[in-house]
Amino acid sequence: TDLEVTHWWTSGGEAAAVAEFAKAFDATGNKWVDGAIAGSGDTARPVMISRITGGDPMGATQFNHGRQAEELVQEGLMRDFTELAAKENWTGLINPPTLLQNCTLDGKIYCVPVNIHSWQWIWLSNKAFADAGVPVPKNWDEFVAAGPALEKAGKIPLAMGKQAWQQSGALNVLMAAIVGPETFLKVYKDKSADVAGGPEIAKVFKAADDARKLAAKSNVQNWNEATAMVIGGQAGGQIMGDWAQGEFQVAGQVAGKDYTCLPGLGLNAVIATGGDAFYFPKLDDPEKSKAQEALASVLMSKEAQVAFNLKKGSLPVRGDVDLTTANDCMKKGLEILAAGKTMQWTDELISPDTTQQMNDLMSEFFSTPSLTAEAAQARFAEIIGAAD
Amino acid sequence: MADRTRPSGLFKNVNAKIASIPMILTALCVFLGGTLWTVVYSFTDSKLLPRLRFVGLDQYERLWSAPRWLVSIENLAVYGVLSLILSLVIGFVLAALLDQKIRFENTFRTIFLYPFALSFVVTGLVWQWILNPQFGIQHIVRSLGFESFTFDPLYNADIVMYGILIAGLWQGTGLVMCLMLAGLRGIDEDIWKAARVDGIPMWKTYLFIVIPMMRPVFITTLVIITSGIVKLYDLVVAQTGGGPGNASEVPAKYVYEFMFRAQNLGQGFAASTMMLLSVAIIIIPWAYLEFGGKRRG
Amino acid sequence: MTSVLVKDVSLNFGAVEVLKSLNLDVTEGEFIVLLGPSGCGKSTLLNCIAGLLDVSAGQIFINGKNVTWEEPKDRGIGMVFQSYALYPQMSVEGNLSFGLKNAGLPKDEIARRIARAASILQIEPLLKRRPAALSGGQRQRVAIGRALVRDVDVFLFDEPLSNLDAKLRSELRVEIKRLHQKLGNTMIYVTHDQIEAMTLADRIAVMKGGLIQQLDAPQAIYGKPVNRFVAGFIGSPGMNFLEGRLEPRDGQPRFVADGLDIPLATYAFDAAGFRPGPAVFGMRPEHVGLNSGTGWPFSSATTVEVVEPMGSDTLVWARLASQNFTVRVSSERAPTVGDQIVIGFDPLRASLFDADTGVRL
Amino acid sequence: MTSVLVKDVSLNFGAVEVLKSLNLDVTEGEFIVLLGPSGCGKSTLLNCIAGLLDVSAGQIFINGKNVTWEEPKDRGIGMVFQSYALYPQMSVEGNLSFGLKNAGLPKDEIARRIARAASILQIEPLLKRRPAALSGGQRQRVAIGRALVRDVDVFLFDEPLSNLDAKLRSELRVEIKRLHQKLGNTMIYVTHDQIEAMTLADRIAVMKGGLIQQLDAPQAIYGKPVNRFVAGFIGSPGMNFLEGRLEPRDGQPRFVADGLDIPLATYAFDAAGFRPGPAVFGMRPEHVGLNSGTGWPFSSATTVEVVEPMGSDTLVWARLASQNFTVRVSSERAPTVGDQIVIGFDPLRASLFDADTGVRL
Amino acid sequence: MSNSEASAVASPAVFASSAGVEPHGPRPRRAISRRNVIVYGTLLVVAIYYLLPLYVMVVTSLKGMPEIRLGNIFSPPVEITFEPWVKAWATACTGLNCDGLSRGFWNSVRITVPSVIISIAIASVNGYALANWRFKGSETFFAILIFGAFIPYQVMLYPIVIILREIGLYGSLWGLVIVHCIFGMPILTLLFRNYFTSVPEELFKAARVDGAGFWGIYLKIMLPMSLPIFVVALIIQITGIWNDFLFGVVYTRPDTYPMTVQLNNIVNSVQGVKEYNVNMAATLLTGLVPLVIYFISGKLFVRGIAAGAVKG
Ligand SMILES: Nc1ncnc2c1ncn2[C@@H]1O[C@H](COP(=O)(O)OP(=O)(O)OP(=O)(O)O)[C@@H](O)[C@H]1O
Ligand SMILES: Nc1ncnc2c1ncn2[C@@H]1O[C@H](COP(=O)(O)OP(=O)(O)OP(=O)(O)O)[C@@H](O)[C@H]1O
Ligand SMILES: [Mg+2]
Ligand SMILES: [Mg+2]
Repeated sequence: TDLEVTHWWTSGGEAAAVAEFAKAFDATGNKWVDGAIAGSGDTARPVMISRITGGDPMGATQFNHGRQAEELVQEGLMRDFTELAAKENWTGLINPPTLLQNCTLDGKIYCVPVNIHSWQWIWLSNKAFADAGVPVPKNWDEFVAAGPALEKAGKIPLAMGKQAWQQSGALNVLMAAIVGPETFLKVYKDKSADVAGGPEIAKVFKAADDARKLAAKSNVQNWNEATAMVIGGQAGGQIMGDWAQGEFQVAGQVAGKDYTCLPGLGLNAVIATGGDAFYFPKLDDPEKSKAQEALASVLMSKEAQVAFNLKKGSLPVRGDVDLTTANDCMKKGLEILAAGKTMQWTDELISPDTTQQMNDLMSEFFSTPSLTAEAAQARFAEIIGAAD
Repeated sequence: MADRTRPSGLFKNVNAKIASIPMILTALCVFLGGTLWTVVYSFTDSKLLPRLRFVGLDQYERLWSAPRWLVSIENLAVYGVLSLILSLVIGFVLAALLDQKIRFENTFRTIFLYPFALSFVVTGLVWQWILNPQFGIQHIVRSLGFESFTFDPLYNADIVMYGILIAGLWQGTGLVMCLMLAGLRGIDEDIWKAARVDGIPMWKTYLFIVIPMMRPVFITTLVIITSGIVKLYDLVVAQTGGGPGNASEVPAKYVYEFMFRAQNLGQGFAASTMMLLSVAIIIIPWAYLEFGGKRRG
Repeated sequence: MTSVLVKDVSLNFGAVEVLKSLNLDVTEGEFIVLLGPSGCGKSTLLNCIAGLLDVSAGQIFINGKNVTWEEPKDRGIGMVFQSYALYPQMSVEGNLSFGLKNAGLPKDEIARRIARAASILQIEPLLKRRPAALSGGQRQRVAIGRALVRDVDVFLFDEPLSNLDAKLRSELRVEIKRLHQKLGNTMIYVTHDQIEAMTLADRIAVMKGGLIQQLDAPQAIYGKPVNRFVAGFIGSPGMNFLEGRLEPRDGQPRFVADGLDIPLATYAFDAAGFRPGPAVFGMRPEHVGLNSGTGWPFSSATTVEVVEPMGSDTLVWARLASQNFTVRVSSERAPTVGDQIVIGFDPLRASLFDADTGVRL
Repeated sequence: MTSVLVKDVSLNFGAVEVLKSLNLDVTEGEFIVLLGPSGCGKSTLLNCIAGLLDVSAGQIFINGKNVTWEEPKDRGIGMVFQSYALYPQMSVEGNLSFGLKNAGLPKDEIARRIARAASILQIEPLLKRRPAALSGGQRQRVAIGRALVRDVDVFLFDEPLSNLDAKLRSELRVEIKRLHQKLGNTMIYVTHDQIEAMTLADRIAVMKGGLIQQLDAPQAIYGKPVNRFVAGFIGSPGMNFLEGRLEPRDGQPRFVADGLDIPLATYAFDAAGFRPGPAVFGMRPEHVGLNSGTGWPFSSATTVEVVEPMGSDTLVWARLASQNFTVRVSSERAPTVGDQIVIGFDPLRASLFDADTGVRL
Repeated sequence: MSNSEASAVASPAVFASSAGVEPHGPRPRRAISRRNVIVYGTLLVVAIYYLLPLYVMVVTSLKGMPEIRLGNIFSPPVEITFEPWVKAWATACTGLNCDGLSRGFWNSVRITVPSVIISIAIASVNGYALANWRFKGSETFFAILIFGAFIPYQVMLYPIVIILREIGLYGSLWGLVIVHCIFGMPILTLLFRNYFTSVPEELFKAARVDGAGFWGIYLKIMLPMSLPIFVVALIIQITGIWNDFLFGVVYTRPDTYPMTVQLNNIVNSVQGVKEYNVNMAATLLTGLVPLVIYFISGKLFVRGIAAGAVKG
C-alpha cells in the first residue's frame, strides 16, 4: 500500500538517512511515497497542519515531538498507537523514557519517536585553528578567547546561519551549558520570569553577546551553509545540533581528525532529549491504516534505527542497539546518554508561540548590535513570564 | 385585455442572477465571510486550531507591543511609499519615453514588461544573488579595484528594504508603464497640438497638462500597486526571509508565521484584522469615488 | 498683400500621399474656408500651416517669412480645435494665460490681453471656471480666446463648430463672422459643413483627395462650380444631375436624354465652346419653377413622388427622364404626393459637365 | 386605430425624473417624430416603448395589448439605433438573420424575409460583407433591414441618421420616407434635427424636460407653436424674438418696445383674448420682407450688421428695438453690410408669448 | 507662381538662415540630436537594468560549478555546459524524489489549464452581468469582490481551508482550481466589467430586441468581440497561476505539487554546496512558460489594457 510520508529532511545527510527508512518500509511490501518539503520545519509544518485540518491527511508525518502537534491530538485527528506500543513493548525499549512520555497524552501513545537530537554541540574545524596557529579549544571560553586569533587569520570565528531558529537555538545551548539544566528548566518549565531576568541568565546573554560578535561576519542563511564553512575551514566553529554531523560525514570528514565536537560546549555535558517523531493522522482507508502500523513497526525496528541514525548523525531511541560503527562524536553522545545525563528541550517545554517570540527576539538581537544584552534579557524575561 | 401584473423582482433578470452565483458566493462566503470569521476569531485565544474562547483585546495588545509587528508596519510603510512613488514615476517616465514615436518601441516595451511574467519567488532569488556581496555587484566592483566599495543592501539592516525595493520595482514597473502608455495613448492629440502652438515645452506639457488629465489611469494604477504592496510577502521570503534579524519583516509575513508557524491563530487573525482595516481605509474612499457615482444601463 | 502662402506643399504619411503639391495664397485679412469631404486632407493642410506636421516637400510663408522649418509658436498663428483641446484642469484664465506665461510676458501684459479677449468674447464671468463647468459653446469661445490672446496675424480653425448642436452652431457662426469683421485678421477655417463655408468665407477652397478643386468666392462656387464634384458638394438639397448627351439640333446646342430635350441657347459655355457628346446637366432645386405655366425656356410635366416640408420651403421629389429631380418651392405653394405638376427652368442657371472628367463645359 | 399607446408613463433614474407621466397616442400607420433638445428624454421614451427600460409607473399598449411587462422581442417592434449597432463579427446576412434564428423561424422563411428586406433596401450585393466593410449609409440601411425582417407593426428609430454626413442624411431621409409610404407601418422616430422632423413626420411631438410640449402636424407646429420653447426650437434660422409689452392704444392691441410700435389688429389671439402686459413678439426670418416699401402693416428702417449668404438665400442681421433681428431674403436681393434697409412684416404671421410662462397668447 | 516671385516673397531673414539654403521640404533632423541621445540613452540604461537579471540567470545556468566559484556572475561562461539544465529538469532531488522539475511541469500544466479556463469563463460572465444586466445588489457584490483584491492571501488561507474541507475538495486538484478562480475573480471581473461597459450599449439593446437572452447575447455578441480583453485576462491568469507558490504548497499534495513548489524545494534543499547553476536553470525553466507568453503576446497585452483596463 502506498503511504505518503511528509517530512522536512531535505539536506544531504538527512535525505540519505530518510532513504533508509523508506528502504526498510518498502521491504515490507508497502510503498513509501516521499513528501519532502524543503526549507525547514517552519515551512513544512504549516502545510502539514493545513492538510490534516483540511481533511486531506497524509499517511504519516514528521514533527518534533513535544508540543507542536498537541492540539491536533487533542482534536482527535491523530491515531493512537497504544496497542502496538504495548505489543512491541516500546516502553521497555525506548531510552530515555521521557521520549515516549512526550508522545503520550492521557495515557495514550500518539507518536513514534525515531531519534534523539541534541542541540548542545559546538563543531570546530581543526584546519581553521591550525591555520590561525592556536590549539583547538576544549570549551566555549577557550573558543571565545581564540576568536581574535582566528579573525587575524582571516577566518570567521563563529559560523552561524541567519535563520532565527539557529540563533535562538544557540542561546538555549549557551544557557544549558553555562547555567546548567536546573536553571534551564526553571526558565522553560517553570517559566519563572524572575530567573529569566536574573543574574544567572545575564551570564548567558553576555555569552550570546560574545557569540554575536564572533559571528558578525558570517553571511550565510542556512545552517548547512554555515556547516560547510566549518568543513571548509573558513570558519572556526558552529553551534549546532548533532544533525550537523551528517554534513561532515557526507563531506568525508573524520571526527577527531578533521573536526572536533564538544557536547554541552565542553562546559556541561548534558544531552537534551528532543528529537523527531512520526505522527499518524487518522485515515478512513483500512488498508492505509494497516500500512501505518507497519510503518510504525519499521520505524522502531532495530535495523532501521541503526541505519537511519548513523546517516543522520543522531542517536537512536532504543537503548538496545549496538552502534559500534558510530564515530567519535556519536560515541560521546551515547556515553552521555548512557550516563543518564539527559534533560528536556524547549520543543517539549514551551509552545510554538513562545518559540516564535523567542526567535523574533534573538534574530533581532543577533542582527542589531545596538540591542544590548541587558535589554534583550529584559525582553526575554517578559516573554517567559507570558508563556503558557 | 389581459393585464399582466408586474413580474416579481426576484425573477427579473433571473439568468443574470444565476450567472452571478459564483461571484456572489465568492463575495459573500469567501471575502465577506472569511473576513468576518477572521475578525471574530481575532478576539479569541485560538492556537493551532480555531476555537471560540474570547479574550477581548488581548491579541491586539500583544500585537501592538510586539517589536516585530512595529518593525513590519514601519517597513511596509517605507516600502509602500517608496514603491508607490517610484513605480509611478519610473513607469510614467518610461511610458513617456516610449510615447516619443521612437524606433524599437516594441523591443523596449517587451524588455520592460518581461519581469512581470516572473514570480516574486524567482525575482527574489535572482536579486538575492545579484545583491549578494560575495558574488554580485559588490564583488564585481571590488574586483575592478575599488576595494572598499560596499553594496550589500540585503545584509545591512538599515537599507535592506531598499534592496527589496530594487527587486520589487524591477518586477512591477513594467505593468505600470503599460498602464501609463495606454493612458497616454488615450490623450486627445489636439491637446498636444494646442500646447505646441502655445509654445509650451514638452516637460511642462506633461507635468501641467497631461498628468492631470490622466487622473483615472493614475487611480487604477494606484489601486493595482497598492493591492500588491499590501500583499508583499513572497519577495521578502525569497530575498531575505525577513532578515537580517527582523529588519525586513512585513505584516503579511507576520500573519502567516503566527498563524501557521507559531500556531497562534488568534495573534495571526489580529494582525490580519489590522491589515484589513488599513486596506479598508485606503479602498473604501476609492471605491466610493470610482463606483459610487456613475450608473448605467 | 499675401498673408499665408503655401507653395507646392506635399505631405506623405508613409506611402500615402495626403497632400499633392498643393498651392494656396491667402491675402491679408481674408477669411478662407477649406471645405471638403472627410479625409480629403483639410486638417492635414491646416496642421502643415501651423507647423504641427512637417511637410514632405514645398514651402510655407507667413507674412512673407519662410516658416517651413519654424516651430508652431514662432509662426505667428493661433489655432482652434474641433475638440476645443482646453487644458481641463486649469481655469479658463489659466487656459488663456498658460501660453503667455511660457512666452515670458510680463504679468500686466498678460492681464491686459486676457481682459481684452474676454471682453471681445464675452467670457468675463467664466474666467474662474474650469472647462468641465462650461457648456459646449462657452468652451469653444474659450478655445477661440486662447488663440486670440496670442495676438497673432493668422487664425487657424479646424472644424471649430462640429461638436455643437445646430442652434449653437448658427449662433457661434455669426460670432466668428463678427470677430473677423472686428479684428480683420487672416483666418483659415476648415469645415465640411457647406452652410458654414458659404456664410463665413471670403473665398472657399473646395478640396478633394489632397488637391484644391476650386478656390473662389462663395457665390462663384455656388453658381459656377468648376466640376461635378464641387457642384454636388455645394448646396443643400444638392444639385439635380441628369445624365444625357449634348447634341446640336436646328443649329442650336441642346441637351437630350430619354424623352427630354433642353435648349441651351442661353447657357454660357466655357472657352472651348459647345462640343457634342455625353454630358451631365446640373440644376439647383431652388432654380426650378413649379406650375408657373409660362415664361420658362424649358418646362416638362411630371408626377410628385415625395414631398418634404422643411419649414418655410418644401422639397418636391419628381422624375425627369426617369431620373430623380427635386424642386424647392415655398411651403405655401407645395403640391401633395401624386399631384401632376409642370416644372420649368432657365438653362442659363444650369451647369453642364463632361460625363467622363466631370469638368464644367 | 391606435397602434401605440403610452399611458401616464413615468421613469426615474434614481432620483432623477426623466419622464413625467407622459401620454402619447399613435395611430396605426402614422409617422411620429419625437423632437427635442439633447437630454429631454426622447431616447428614454423610445426605450420604454421598446421594453429596453422598465417604466416606473404607467402602461404601454401596442396594438391594443398591454405590453408593459413584456420582453422587447415579444412587443412586435423593430428598432434602429443611431450607432447602427450592427453585430461586428457577423456578416450582413448574419445580422439580418440573428433575430429570426433566435425566434426559431424555419430556414426558408428566414431566407425569404432577408431576400425581401434586401431587395427593398437594395443591399443584396452586401449580404456577405462584414459591417466594417460597409460605408456609413450602407450600415444604416442594414440596421433598418434588421428591423424590417422582423415583420413588425411598429418601427422605432433612435436618431438613425445623426452619424451620417449632410448629403447622405438627406438621401436616406427620403428613403425612409419612401419606405414608410411603401410599408405603411407605424413609425416612431427620434431626432433632434428639425429638418428631419419637418420632412418626415405626420405629427411631431416636441419634447422638453420629459414632457411633450406640443404634438401636432409639422405645419401647425411651425406656424402656431404653443409656447416660446417650441417656437424657438423649430425653424432654422430661428424665430426672431422681441421683448416688449402688449398695450392697448387707440382702441387697438399693440406690441410696444423701445421705439417700436407694432399694430396687432390682424393677430389671432387665443381664447383668452388680448391682455395687456409684458410679452414676447416672435417673427420668423422668412416672413419678413425687405425694402418692399409698401403693403406691410408694419415696417421699420435699420442698418445691416452681418450678412450670411447661404446659397439660394441670404440671412441679414439687423437690429430692431436694440434687439437682434434676422431677415431671410433671396440671395439675389441681398444687401451688404452697412446698408440702410427697411424691413416689414404682417403681424398676422407673428406669434406672441407670455413673457413669464412663455405660453402663446 | 514662378520662382522669381517666390524669392521676392522670401524675406532677407530667410537668406540669413544658418544653413544658407532657403528652408523647404521637411525640417532637417540630425540622427544624433540631444533629444535622441537623452531618449535612447535613458531607454538603453534602463533596459540594461531590466535585462541584467535575465542575463545573469542565463549565463550562470550555462556555467559549471567550479567556474561559478571562481569567476564573477556577469562574465560569460568560458565553457558552456547544459548539464545544469538537464539536472534541473530531470534529476535534481528533493528528499527522496530525484526527478527534477519535470513532474512539476506537468502538474503545473494540469493545474493551470483548467484554472485559467474556468476562472476566465466565470469572470467574463460576471463582468458581463455587471456591465449589462445589473440587478439589485450587483454593485454591492462587486464592491465586496474588489475589496477582496486587497486582502492578503495569507489572511484567507485558513477560512479557505475550512471551506474546502466542508465541500470535500481539500487536497484535490479541483480544490486548487477553485482557489485560483476565487482569487483571480476580483481583478478579472473588474477587467471584463470595464471592457463590456465600453462596448456600445446600443449593441446590447439591438440584440435584446432581436430576442437574444442573457446567454445568447453573451455567447454570440459579446464573446466574439472581446478578443483583446481575453488576451489580457489569459496572460494575467497564466502568469499568476503558473507563478503561484503559496496556494500550490498549501492546497496540494506532493504528487501534485506545481513547478514553483518544486523549484522552491530544489533551491532550498541545500545538499552541501549550493548549486547555483542548477538553481538558475530551474528558475529559468519555471519562468519559461509565462516568459514565452509575454514575448509572444506583449503587444496584444498593451492593446488589451488600453481597451479595457484603464477605463473606469
Ligand atoms: N497620422 C496619420 N497617419 C496616416 N494617415 C493619416 C494620418 N493622419 C491623417 N491621415 C490620412 O490622411 C488623410 C487626410 O486626413 P485629414 O485628417 O487631413 O482629413 P480631413 O479632411 O481633416 O477629414 P475630416 O473632415 O474627417 O477631419 C486621411 O485619409 C487620413 O486617413
Ligand atoms: N442610465 C441612466 N442613468 C441616469 N440618468 C440617465 C440614464 N440614461 C439617461 N439619463 C438621463 O436621462 C435624461 C434623458 O436622456 P435621453 O437619453 O432620453 O435623452 P435624449 O433626449 O435621447 O438626448 P439625446 O438627444 O442626447 O440622445 C438625460 O438627462 C440623461 O442624463
Ligand atoms: Mg479633420
Ligand atoms: Mg438619445
